[in-house]
Amino acid sequence: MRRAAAACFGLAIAFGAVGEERSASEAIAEYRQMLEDGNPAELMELRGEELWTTPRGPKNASLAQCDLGLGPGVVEGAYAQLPRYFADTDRVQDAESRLLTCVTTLQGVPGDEAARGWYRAGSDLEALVTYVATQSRGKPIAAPVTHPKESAFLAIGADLFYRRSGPLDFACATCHAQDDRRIRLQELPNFENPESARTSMTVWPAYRVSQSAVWTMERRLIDCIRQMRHPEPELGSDAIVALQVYLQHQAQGGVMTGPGIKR
Amino acid sequence: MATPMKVRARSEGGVTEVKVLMSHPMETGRRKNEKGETIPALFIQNVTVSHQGRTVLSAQWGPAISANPFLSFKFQGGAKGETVKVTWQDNTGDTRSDEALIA
Amino acid sequence: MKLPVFLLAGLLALPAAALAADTAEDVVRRSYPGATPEEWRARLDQDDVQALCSRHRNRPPEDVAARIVESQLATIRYPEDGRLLGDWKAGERLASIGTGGHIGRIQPDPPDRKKGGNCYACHALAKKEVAAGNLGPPLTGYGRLRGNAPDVVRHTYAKIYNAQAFFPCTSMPRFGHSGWLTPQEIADAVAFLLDPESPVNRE
Amino acid sequence: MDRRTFLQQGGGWLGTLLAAGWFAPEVAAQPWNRAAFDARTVKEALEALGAKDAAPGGDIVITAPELAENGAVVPITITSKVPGTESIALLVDKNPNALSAVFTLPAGTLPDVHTRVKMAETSSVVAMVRAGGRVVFAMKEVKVTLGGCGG
Repeated sequence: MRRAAAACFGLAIAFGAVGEERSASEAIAEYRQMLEDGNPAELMELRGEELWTTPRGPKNASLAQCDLGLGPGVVEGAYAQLPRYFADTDRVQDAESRLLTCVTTLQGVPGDEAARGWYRAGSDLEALVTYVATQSRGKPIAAPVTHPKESAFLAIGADLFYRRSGPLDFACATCHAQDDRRIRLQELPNFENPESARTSMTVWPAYRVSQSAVWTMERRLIDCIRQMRHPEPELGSDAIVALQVYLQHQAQGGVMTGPGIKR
Repeated sequence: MATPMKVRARSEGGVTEVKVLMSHPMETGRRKNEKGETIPALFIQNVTVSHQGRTVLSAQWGPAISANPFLSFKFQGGAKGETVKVTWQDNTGDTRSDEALIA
Repeated sequence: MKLPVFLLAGLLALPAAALAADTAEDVVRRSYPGATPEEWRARLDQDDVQALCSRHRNRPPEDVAARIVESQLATIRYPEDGRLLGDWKAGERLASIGTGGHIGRIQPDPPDRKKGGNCYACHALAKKEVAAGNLGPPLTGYGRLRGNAPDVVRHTYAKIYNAQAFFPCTSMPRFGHSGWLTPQEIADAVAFLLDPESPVNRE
Repeated sequence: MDRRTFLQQGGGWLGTLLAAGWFAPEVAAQPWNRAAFDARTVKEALEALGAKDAAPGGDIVITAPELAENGAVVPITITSKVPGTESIALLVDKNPNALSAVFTLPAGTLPDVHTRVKMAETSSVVAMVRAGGRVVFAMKEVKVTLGGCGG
């Protein structure tokens, strides 16, 4: 079988059946299990905590007063209840956009500077989101849908999940709306099925071995949107936040175990 | 590298298990960035682990060790509260040491 | 490519309230400030089929489904030289790569990057390629089961050119209609499926 | 960085002194074995490690996944039951440079090490053990699939 030279994906190496009695997905589950002890995300968490507590920026302030929805400085359990509506910005925000609000308002860092290179391995946002998300481990997902803007974003997020466009007619639903589906050997969560949605949303953000970095949910979604051959939505844009309101709603009640380990 | 290692040491039944997570890109020198420029080799070459000053493991690594390396091994002895120290040094001479108390 | 007028009328008679409040389209409009007019046209604006399938969550009622099939059948174009059975080796390469056509700042493709069919992403084809997806039905032995009489070749070509002409609101891209693959490339894919020499039809 | 060049020129008697751990732990590390890590094949690497006559066999257990979802991080544990194990080397046959790591185990350290390696493609993983002047090795195949959605 010829080895394709495609940068991010090459041909899977043709090989005999993986152990007659075991399927490829069982073998992959065992592989992931072997990695659970010693998840490099713990290193990003350490750095995120340092970024949270260290005074920085023109105002030489830390993020200790940042309100992630449960009150200024409250981090424990906050991630599991995002996205949500924030009165001070009059917007529904997710972890990434809310942290950027705090960096710009509390620390005085200009918006574009705070967001620059956010998608690169080792970015401040990667570390901060990893730290914040780790403090929701063991908490059930409960993104509120009580404020009118939250419920509007739930309906909009659902519409966006099914919104097909582009040369390949792709939408999220193209791959994520049926049970037990796979692209190649890549198992796909089905977000129409709450149980499947929970297995997915409770492990993100996750350390991706193929990237040697933790990917936040926005990084994950924006790369998927790229692979659908759509343009990239803006970091923290309403489309990305509304989509997460829908995904979190589908996964509500799932107990956070992240950051996880992914391909 | 600024980020500290995560060193965990636990003793049980006269044996101490050491687990270490190191923050390091482990670049092979073969990868290209999105502008097509080759990313220079940058990888940990020497690792030394000592317990109360005595070397319990030394290792030499090549660039094939995964990024953000994870290492675990066991040594006989070691009691609660004693020190385990991990030091790495990479091909540019950068080095880092971190310690942990045995739990 | 317009659908019959009466179908379009249905779209315009949305209740006024739905238009006033923030809609998905409003949110899309303001979430892609970096997209160029060309990118809007080719990658974000929806054609009628995309809009209908989105609205009906890919489960169109019978009347809508029938109209989609009818309108999409009319889009199918066959190669000028009439050769619908190309080179199965080229078809195999096409089925195995999913490259091409990515845009954006983070990881765009060079514009001339070969566009792959990525068939293995969703379909089982040659038995020896174990890393195959299951979003689409398995196609192993496709040619062995059907033979390659002219109507089978033509039917297979048409399904790859525009799958919506046969399975309204299917997940499968409309490879020919969108111009993602050329008629010649589709003929190569047909050969990969039907040629007796192709690994799809050999144990 | 003079400290690093000092280490590298420490061959000869200084190398043996260093190996014997005469200095504080940080300096005790042997100079990095460039020849072994630059070697392409397993055979060349073993020769550079002075293990030309390594024999297959020996009670060595390689714990590795049968199928790695991505070659960037492949967890490998090598457990040597060969008495008097002094060092363990980890090699990946099909990698551009076969040698990935060499672990030196002082007395009292269990011959059971775990780390994670990159594998360019499906390949056999080789574990070499040096014990009392003898060198033995074992092999295990690890399949690598470059998963993902096709990019």
